[in-house]
This record gives sequence, C-alpha cells and structure tokens, in this order.
Amino acid sequence: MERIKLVVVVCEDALEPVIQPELLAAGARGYTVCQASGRGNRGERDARWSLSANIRIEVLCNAEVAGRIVGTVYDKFSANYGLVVYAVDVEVMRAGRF
Amino acid sequence: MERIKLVVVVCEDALEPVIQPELLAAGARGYTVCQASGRGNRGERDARWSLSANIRIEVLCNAEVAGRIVGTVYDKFSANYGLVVYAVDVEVMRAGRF
Amino acid sequence: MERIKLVVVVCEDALEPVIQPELLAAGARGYTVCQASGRGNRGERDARWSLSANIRIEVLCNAEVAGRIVGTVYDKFSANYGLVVYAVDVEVMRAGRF
Amino acid sequence: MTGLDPVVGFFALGLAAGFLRSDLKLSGGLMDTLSLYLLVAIGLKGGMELALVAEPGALLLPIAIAVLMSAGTPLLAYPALRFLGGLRRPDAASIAAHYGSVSVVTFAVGTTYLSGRGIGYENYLSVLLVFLEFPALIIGVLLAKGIGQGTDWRRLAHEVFTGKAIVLLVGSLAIGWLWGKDGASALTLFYGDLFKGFLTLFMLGMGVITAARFADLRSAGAFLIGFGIVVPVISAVGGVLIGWWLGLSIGGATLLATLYASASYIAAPAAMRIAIPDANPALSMGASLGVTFPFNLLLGIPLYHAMVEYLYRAAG
Amino acid sequence: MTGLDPVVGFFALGLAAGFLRSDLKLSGGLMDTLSLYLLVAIGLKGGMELALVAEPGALLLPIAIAVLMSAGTPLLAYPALRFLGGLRRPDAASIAAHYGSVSVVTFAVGTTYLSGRGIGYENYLSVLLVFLEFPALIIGVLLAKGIGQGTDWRRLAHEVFTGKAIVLLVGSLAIGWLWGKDGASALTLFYGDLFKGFLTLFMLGMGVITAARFADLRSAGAFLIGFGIVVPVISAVGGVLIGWWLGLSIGGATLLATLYASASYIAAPAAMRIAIPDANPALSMGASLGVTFPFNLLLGIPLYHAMVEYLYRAAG
Amino acid sequence: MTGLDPVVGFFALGLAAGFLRSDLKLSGGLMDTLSLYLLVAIGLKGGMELALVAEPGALLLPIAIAVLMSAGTPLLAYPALRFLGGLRRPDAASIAAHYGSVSVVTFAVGTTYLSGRGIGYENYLSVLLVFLEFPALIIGVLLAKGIGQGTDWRRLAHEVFTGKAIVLLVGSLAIGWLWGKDGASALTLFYGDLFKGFLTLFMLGMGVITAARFADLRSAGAFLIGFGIVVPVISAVGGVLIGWWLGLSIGGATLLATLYASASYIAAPAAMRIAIPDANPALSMGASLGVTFPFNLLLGIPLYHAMVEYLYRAAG
Ligand SMILES: Nc1ncnc2c1ncn2[C@@H]1O[C@H](COP(=O)(O)O)[C@@H](O)[C@H]1O
Ligand SMILES: Nc1ncnc2c1ncn2[C@@H]1O[C@H](COP(=O)(O)O)[C@@H](O)[C@H]1O
Ligand SMILES: Nc1ncnc2c1ncn2[C@@H]1O[C@H](COP(=O)(O)O)[C@@H](O)[C@H]1O
Ligand code: NA
Ligand code: NA
Ligand code: NA
Repeated sequence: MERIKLVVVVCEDALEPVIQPELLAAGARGYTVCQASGRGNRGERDARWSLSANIRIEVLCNAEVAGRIVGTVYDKFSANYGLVVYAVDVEVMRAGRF
Repeated sequence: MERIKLVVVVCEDALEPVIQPELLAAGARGYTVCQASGRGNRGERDARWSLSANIRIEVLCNAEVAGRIVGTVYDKFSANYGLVVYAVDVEVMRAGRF
Repeated sequence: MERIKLVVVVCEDALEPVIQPELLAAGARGYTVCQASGRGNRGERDARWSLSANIRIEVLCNAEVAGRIVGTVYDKFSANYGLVVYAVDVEVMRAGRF
Repeated sequence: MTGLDPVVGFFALGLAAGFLRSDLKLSGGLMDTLSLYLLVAIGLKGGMELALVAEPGALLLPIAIAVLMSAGTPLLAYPALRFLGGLRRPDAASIAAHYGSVSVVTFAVGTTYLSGRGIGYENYLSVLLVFLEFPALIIGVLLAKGIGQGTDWRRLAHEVFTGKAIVLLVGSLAIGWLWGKDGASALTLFYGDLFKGFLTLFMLGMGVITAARFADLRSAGAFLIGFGIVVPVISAVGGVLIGWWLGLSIGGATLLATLYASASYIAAPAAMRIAIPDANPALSMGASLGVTFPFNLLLGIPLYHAMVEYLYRAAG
Repeated sequence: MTGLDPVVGFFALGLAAGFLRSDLKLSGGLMDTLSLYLLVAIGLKGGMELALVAEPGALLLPIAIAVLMSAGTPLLAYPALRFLGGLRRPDAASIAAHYGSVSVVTFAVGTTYLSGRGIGYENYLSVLLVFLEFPALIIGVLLAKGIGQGTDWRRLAHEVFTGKAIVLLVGSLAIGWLWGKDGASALTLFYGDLFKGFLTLFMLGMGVITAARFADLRSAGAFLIGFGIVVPVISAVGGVLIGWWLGLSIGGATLLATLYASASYIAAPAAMRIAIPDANPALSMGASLGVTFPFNLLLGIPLYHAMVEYLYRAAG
Repeated sequence: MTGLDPVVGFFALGLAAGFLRSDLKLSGGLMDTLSLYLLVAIGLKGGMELALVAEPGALLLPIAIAVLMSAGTPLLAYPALRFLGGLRRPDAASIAAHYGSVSVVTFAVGTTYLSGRGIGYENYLSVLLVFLEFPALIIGVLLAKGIGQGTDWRRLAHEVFTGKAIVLLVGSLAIGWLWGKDGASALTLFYGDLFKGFLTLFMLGMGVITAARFADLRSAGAFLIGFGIVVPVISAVGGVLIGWWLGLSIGGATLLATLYASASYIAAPAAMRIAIPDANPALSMGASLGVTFPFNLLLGIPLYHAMVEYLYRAAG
C-alpha cells in the first residue's frame, strides 16, 4: 500500500458544475460526490431545496495535485461561497492511477 | 496547512434533532451531514424507512472540541442508540475558523 | 482512544449485494453506506439511473481485517468493475468492538 | 376474493417480495411522499364533511368520550406486558404507547373496506383520528418515568404536537373545513378518487418493510406475538361498545373499533425513540408492524365488522 | 373563505409547520418532481391552446411588447436598491434580476384564482411566461459588471437558455402545440385536472421553505421588506397598463400584472449564484421568497385584479 | 403529427435537454417510482383482462410457443456479434441477452400507439411480457460460460426470478386476475387513465438518460449501431410471422413483433452486470438504449405495424 492524499471539498450544490472542471484542471483523475446538508458560518443548509443543499466531493490524488486543488478551490471560491476543504493521508494500492 | 481533527459520527436518523445541539454545545462551529444506511451490532439498517435510516455527521474542529464531542456523544448516546464515532487528523487552511 | 483502520470502498451500485457478504466474510463487523456519484477512468457516473450510480462504503476494523478487505475487494472486483479502495488510520473508543 | 380489498393484495405482494429477498424496494423518499399524501387526503376529507355538519359543537362530547376511553388500551396493555410478559419497564411503557396510539393506514384500509361494501360512517371519525394519536404517547412516557422524574416535558410536548402526522392531519382538516366541499372541489379528484391508487403503492411498500421486521419478531418472542393479536381484539371490543353507546352507525362503530385496535408505527416509534431511549425499538416495531398491522388488515377489520353487526342485531 | 383559493391554505399550513418547527419536510426530490410537473403542465396547456389560435403569428407583436416592457422592473429596481437602499452593486443587480424575472408558481396560483372565479384569459400568456423568465437575468449581469468586463457570456447564455425551467416550458409548449388538444387529449386528465392537486403539495413545501427563509429577512432589513411589497405593486401597475394597451381581457391583464409583480425564486437564484458570485443570496431570497411571494399570494393577486377591474370600468 | 404519439415527443424533449447539456434531470428516485408505477399498471391491466377470458388454460399453448420462439433472437444475435462483429465472448453473450429480453417501456409505447389508432389487441400479451423477460438472461449466461463452468446458477436464478420487474409484473397480474375488473375498479382511474401521463414523465427521463448513453456509442462503433437496427427488424419479422401463425389480431401481432424487437435496459443490464462481470456494459447499453430504443419508438413500431398489415392483407 502506498500513501497518497484524499482531498475533501464540502460546498454549495450550486457550485457543482463549476468546481468539477476546476478539479480536473488541477490534475484530478476522478472524484466521488455525495449529497449533503450542513451548518457553518453561513447558517443552516437543510437540503430541502436545491439552493440550500451541499455536496461533499472526495478526490484521491498525489500530494502535488492535492496542494493545487486546495489552493485553487480556496482562492477562487472561498470568498463568495460556503465552502470547507481538508486533506488526509490515505493508503491505496497502485497509487499510480490517481 | 494546519492540522486539526475531523470527528465522524454515524448514528440513527432519529437522533438528528438531539445530536446537533449537542455538537454545537461541545464547541463545534459547523458540521456536514450525509444520509446513510449500514449494518452493525444491531443488525441491518436499510434506510427504506425513516426509522431504519442512519446519518453520517462530520465535524472539523480542534483537538479539544474533538475530545469533548467524542466523550459527550459516547456517554450520552452509546448505551441506547446504534452509534459509531471516530476521529482523524486532517489538514486545513485557516484552522482558526473551525 | 485507540488506533484502528477505516477502509473506504467506492464502487458501482450494482455490486452492493455482492460486496457486502464479502466484507463480512473478510471479518468486518459492520459498515456504513452512502449513495454517491462520481467520475473516474470509466467516465462519468451521474447516478441518474441505477446503473450509473455508485456507493461509498466505510468499514471500521482492525489492521488485519483491513488488509484482508483491501486485498479481496481488489483481487475479486477491480478487473471488471469501477472501483476505488483506500484505508486511513482513525481513533475510536472501545476498539475491541470493531 | 370478495372478502378482502385489493389494497390488501398489494400488501401481500410487498410481503412476498420481502420474503423472497427481491431487490424490489420503495425508496424512503417515495414512502414519505405517499404518507404525506395519505395524511392530507384523510384530513381534507374529514374537514370537508365536517363543513356539512350542521352543529359541529355537538361532536365535542362524543369525541371527548372516545378519546378518554382510548386510554384504556395502554393502561390495559402496560400491566400485561410488565407482569405477564415480564418485560422491562421502558419496553412495556413504549409498547403500551404504540398500542394506545393509532395507525392512519389501518384506518384508511378500514374506510376502503367499508366503502367497498357500500357501508357509510360518521364523517367526524377522521377528526377523532387526530385526537387519538397523541394521548397514548404521553401516557407511555408517564408509565416509563412517572411524573416529574426528569422528563423533558416541553420537548416531548413539542415532539408530539408538531409531529408531521398531527400537523398534516389538523392542517388539512382545517383547510377542508374552511373551504368546504365547494371551495375545494377541484381537489376531490386528486385527494379523493386517486386515494386508493396511492394507497396501493403505500401498502406495497409497507409489505416490504413489514417483511424486514419479521426478524424483529424473533427477538420479541411468543408472548409479544400473542399480545399483538389479543390486545387489539380486546381494544376493539371496547371500541365496539363505546361506538354503540355513542350511537354510532354500524360503519362508524366498526371504524372506531379498528382505530382502538390499531397500533401506531409512524408517530409513536419516532416519539418513543427520543422520549424513552432505553426502550428497545425492535420489540415495539416487531409487535406493531410484524403482528398487529397484518392481523388487522387480513382478519381484524372483518372481525370487528362482524362483532358490530352481531351486537347491533342483538341489541335490536 | 371565498377570497382566497385553498392552495393558499396549503401554503399557510406549510408556513405554520415551519414556524412551529415541526419535523414536516418535503424532500428535495419531491419538490423537484412537483416543479417538473408544474412546468410541463403549464407549457402543455399553453401549447394546446396556442394550437387553437388561428394566426399564431399575430401574437408575436404583443408578446414582444410585453417582454420589452418587462425590462422596466429591473431598471426601476436597481437604482432604488442601490441609492435608496444603499446596497452594494452586486447585491442590487442580483435582486433586480430576481424581480425582473417571473415566478411560475405565482402565475399558477393566478390562473387558479381566475378559474375559481370563472374569469377567462388569453392562452398565450403561458408563452409569455417563457419569454419573461430570462431577459432580466441578462440585465442583472449587465448591471453588476457592465459590458465586456470579463463576464463569461457564453457560460451565462448556456445557463440561462438551457436552465431546466426554460427547457421544460419551451419543450412542453412545443409538444402541446404540435399535437394539439386532440392528439394530447389523453394527457388532459393528468396535466389538467390533477394540476391543482399537485399544486397544493408544492405550495405546502413552499410554505415550509419560506418559513426557513424568514431568518434571511433579518439580514435583509426593513428596506428590503418594504421593497418586496412596493416594487411588485408598481410593476403590477405597469402590467395593468400594458395589458390594457394591448387589449387583453380582464383576466389576461390581471395575469400580466401578476407576472410583472412576481419575483423568480428558481431560475434567477441558480443563475445569479454563478453569474454574480459576490452577491449575497440571503438578501435576494429573503426578499423574493420571504416577502414578495407570500404578499402576492395573499394580497397581491386580488389587488391586481381589482386594479384591472377599476381601470377597465373607468376606461369604459 | 398523426404518425407519432405525444409520449415520443417527451422522449425527444429529454434527448434535446441532454444534448443541450441542460441541468434538467429526473432524480434516480423519480425514475424508480415511475418504473414501479408502469410495471404495476401493465401487470394489473393484463390481470384484469385475463379475468374476463373464459378459458385461461387455452392461453398456455400460444404463450409457450411465443416464449420458445423468442429464443431465436439471442441465438441469432450471438453468432452475428461474435463472428461478424468480432466481439469478445462475454460481450457477445451479454448483448445477445439484452436483445433476447424485452423492454417494458417499448411495450407500453406500443400499446399507446395502438390505442391511439383504436386498434385492439389480445389482452394476454401483458402476461407474455412477463415470460419474455427472463429466458434470454439464462441463455446469455449459457452462451458466456457454457454449462457447468462454475456459474453460480442459484444466485443467477434468484437474481432473475426475484428481480423487481418480474415480481411486480407477476404480482400485479395476480392481483388484477384475482380481483378482476369489478373488485379493482377503484384502481382503473389511477393505473389506467393516468397511465399515459406517468409514461410521458418516464419518457422524458429516458430521453435524458439516452442522451448520456450516446457517448457509449462511440466505444460501441459502427457495427453495433447497425446491429441495433437490423437485429430488431429481423426479430420483428419473426414476431409478425409467429403472431400470424398463432392467429393473433393485427394489434396483437404488432405488439408481439414490438416485444421481439425490443431490447431490455432494466432487467438485463442489472442481471448481466453480476452474471457476466467481464462484459463491458457500455457496449450493451450503448446499443440497446442508444440505438434500438429510439429506433423502435420513432420508426420501428410503425414499421412493424405496416409489416403486419401487409402480411394480413396478402394472406387474406
Ligand atoms: N466545522 C465544520 N465541520 C464540518 N463541516 C463544516 C464545518 N463548517 C462548515 N461546514 C460545511 O461547509 C458548509 C459551508 O460552510 P460555511 O461557509 O461556514 O457556512 C456548511 O454548510 C457545512 O456543510
Ligand atoms: N464496523 C463498522 N464500520 C462502519 N460503520 C459501522 C460499523 N459498525 C457499525 N457501523 C455503523 O453504525 C450503525 C450503528 O451500529 P450498531 O449500533 O453496531 O448497530 C450501523 O448501522 C452502521 O451504519
Ligand atoms: N481519483 C479519484 N478520487 C475519488 N474517487 C474516484 C477517483 N477515481 C475514481 N473514483 C471513484 O470510483 C468510481 C469508479 O472509478 P473508475 O473505475 O476509475 O471509473 C468513480 O465513479 C468515482 O466515484
Ligand atoms: Na390503538
Ligand atoms: Na417580475
Ligand atoms: Na427482444
């Protein structure tokens, strides 16, 4: 098993079509998306309504891409959108494919 | 990037209105919730029916709050409810906001 | 708090009935499932349709079971199915139950 | 197949699919939508017909009596569970609350049963449905904890009175009443004529869910299985007598008996899960959904109808 | 309760449930399904009735005029927001876009209001609905950024013209038109007679969502609350006059006024969130959903109707 | 637009939305609900009309023959795929299974096409639908693996016979049969008159999904595109001849040809994904959903109808 990075982005559902090309442009080869609700500085987002729904995106990638994703996402979107990003070290088989 | 904690709670959907105030009281500034199903000691929870559905809550917070959340949630709910809690180290930008 | 492993499997929804017995056979005592969509080598899986939906399964288990799960899942399914598996170190209370 | 309604056939189909481990499942979202629809439809119907009643005030007394007497079910069930069944106090209290409250779908099947036979009933029974939902929940908590022993009564009252079943029933009853049959006539196609169709889908889903609850029955054991048949029948006898005493029609008394006999599996489980956390939900759900719900559908309703007919003929 | 339609009762019930913090909620999936249905039903109806019009070409001019004049709302709203309200440029532009666009559900309630009173209206107003949705969105972006200042106009055009509301309205309008009333007659039960029933469920959900948006009102403040009432009334006056000038019937002019007065809360928020990222969505949603939507339902539509009747009587 | 049914218009609208990359999407939950509804409605209708047949036993022979002959499609398709198309064995077997099985929605559109023209058909064709679903799935696995080569036949049998399509069709057929038209008459509004409305929504969603599958066509290549048109037409010829030989009416033979020509995209993909894991699902779905489904809707059904009319006129 080799160590790579998992980057998780939680953001407004409205960002979905904008953020996915961004991830690929930063070098991600894939991602996994779950629907979510939540609460943060901008109050409750209860997902009862598409404008109050969040998504949670996970990307497995190498450290370089991870750094680029965190940077881009943060710079481009965190001023105007509800958004949280974090990174974790994980172990995978065949790390080369990510 | 700075290190903080991610605490994940998987529990019965019925606990949702009870557990969220608990998290905020323990010092969490936000959380993200996904719908889930699962299996554990109490058998299968297939989410076909609100009483057999689970939720998966993630909280980004500092180590102190993390400890408090794990403790409270464990003490208050683990005796009577299906529940799993774990914590991971993660890296974020601007850790101060969590 | 004690250290154990969290294994995450993202795969096609169609695998759900096949993969769950596999996890239990490998020694898992439980798991948590979320619905997901995603993108990878096999293109976009947009979850609009059961055949293009993914699931995300998390299993808390000890290192030995984790190794077995990653191995089996990888060997049995990765050739024919869209699939991603990773493992993380996490902390839990009462690690013995997992 | 004149004895049963086709909606029961859909329940049986769902059961069969569950037992065969078919991949048939109705999503949680669909079941929620269907139960929303059923609650609104029942409330609206009650309200519209209430609007036709000359003196709604005259209904207060029979409703009050019927609600008061409904406390008989949990007060009877609790000692049986505790002392005959040997159950722990929280479990006995929670199960008693389930059986004291009512099942909206069993009520709906009851009305379908009656209208399939052309038997009328008093329209205010849907109003009664609303008031029968919650008293048992409060009795259950009292049985579990006694008075004043650290229960968060405010939270409980909130849970009970703002639960979605109560809000939808009361609200749509009010809408039906305020606008009456004329104002809301454009809704009778959707909420009236389609009712049975939507009910078939809900029953299909209930069948699948009930099949999954059969595993709980094992943990419930033989006592609870017997309990899930005997207590409804006894409660139904009470319902028949009270219906007769209140001067209800044959259909009305049958429905009142059905309500008394039915056990809640929507409002009660949700409220009890929070209010009596140390009660094991597998026991209450195994009994109410695994035994009593199918029993009432298949045998109970026709039996209660027969009881009413017998009494009314005997009493002249 | 002859003044209001029962669908408004369902909105009130949803509001009440929200304010009582009931656990009643309509899932996102259900709300999406209902809005899909409403859009298709409105488009189909417009298309089927368009098929009956002898010379559809003759409608081009009135439609073009009504669309052109609809630009009045955002161009009036923007300076008011910016200079009277002291709002930031992106916020003022985004809110102006919301008020310049239209609300499909307010339109639906308007048609329900009219048909409940037996008042007819020109069928091509559903066609108009389509063309009133998007110009304001483009005006909003122009107001926010000026021309050529780095806006991704291709993306915006794509967002606006392929948004699901436009696609469904235009597409089902075309289907209704191509097949006409006869070809599509098997659909009038589903999309026509059941319309009001589905609308009640949607209104219930809108009530719950609106209650949740009341918190946004606090951040919006008193100015926006006043704005959310005054601007729709002024826009409606414009709609009444243009309807009269175009020779619309009383029902038609009332609907045109309702469209001008309504503020978008589906197409506009989604488009503005991407096109003007630095606008605060709590302000626009608080005003359009928290103030204008309920105002139009409860008071606006009857008021606009009265205005039309007054003008038409006065003008002979 | 007399040639096509409006439901085809909704499919085209969905396709257009998909190709325009609109954000229109029907959630997975909605598509599941709609397909549940369609399966129950088709089953119920077949069952109710079966209840009117004097001697249901007499249907056994024609059903058996039609089912037996349906094995022609996969046995014809497999060598074509393998030797003309040069496909790998698992891919050829899986695609053959898809084409041997049937599409419930193509059948539904066929019945809509016929009833739009006032053409009757034998009611037991819905029964046939049930029996045409699964044999090809078993043939497909046999073609892929031979006999006894380590296939988990028990699991496969379970997959096939308890798949939700089969369970719902068989179950609702039984309900329709047991209760007959009278007993289930309260359901004909919901499952009969509304059928076409629900079908339009499903077709809209199918259009969106089909558009997304067009990318798969590229990986499928020219051979599979041709295959997806030629094989259905050949199978339809077989269906026409067998229908004629069995003495079916014009409508009945058209529907039988439509069934033979249709390719599964619900039951087969799910079963093949597990039973033949090394088959590439993009190939089978690209052909069945990307080519054959739209071909049958737009051209196939009218063509098969014309073929039947020609044969019946020629044969006197
Ligand atoms: N401390 C946190 N832990 C986990 N998720 C969070 C946290 N804070 C915010 N979020 C998620 O990020 C979304 C946007 O956050 P915010 O911009 O702070 O409102 C919220 O709706 C949550 O889903
Ligand atoms: N080993 C495990 N790994 C991941 N999730 C688990 C595990 N055990 C339990 N869970 C989750 O926690 C819920 C309650 O667990 P339990 O109380 O053991 O039935 C289950 O329904 C699962 O969703
Ligand atoms: N780099 C990645 N990061 C996160 N999830 C991924 C990644 N690659 C693939 N996946 C997930 O795994 C599924 C199957 O991947 P694949 O077989 O590469 O198409 C995708 O649909 C995604 O949900
Ligand atoms: Na009861
Ligand atoms: Na407007
Ligand atoms: Na076929």
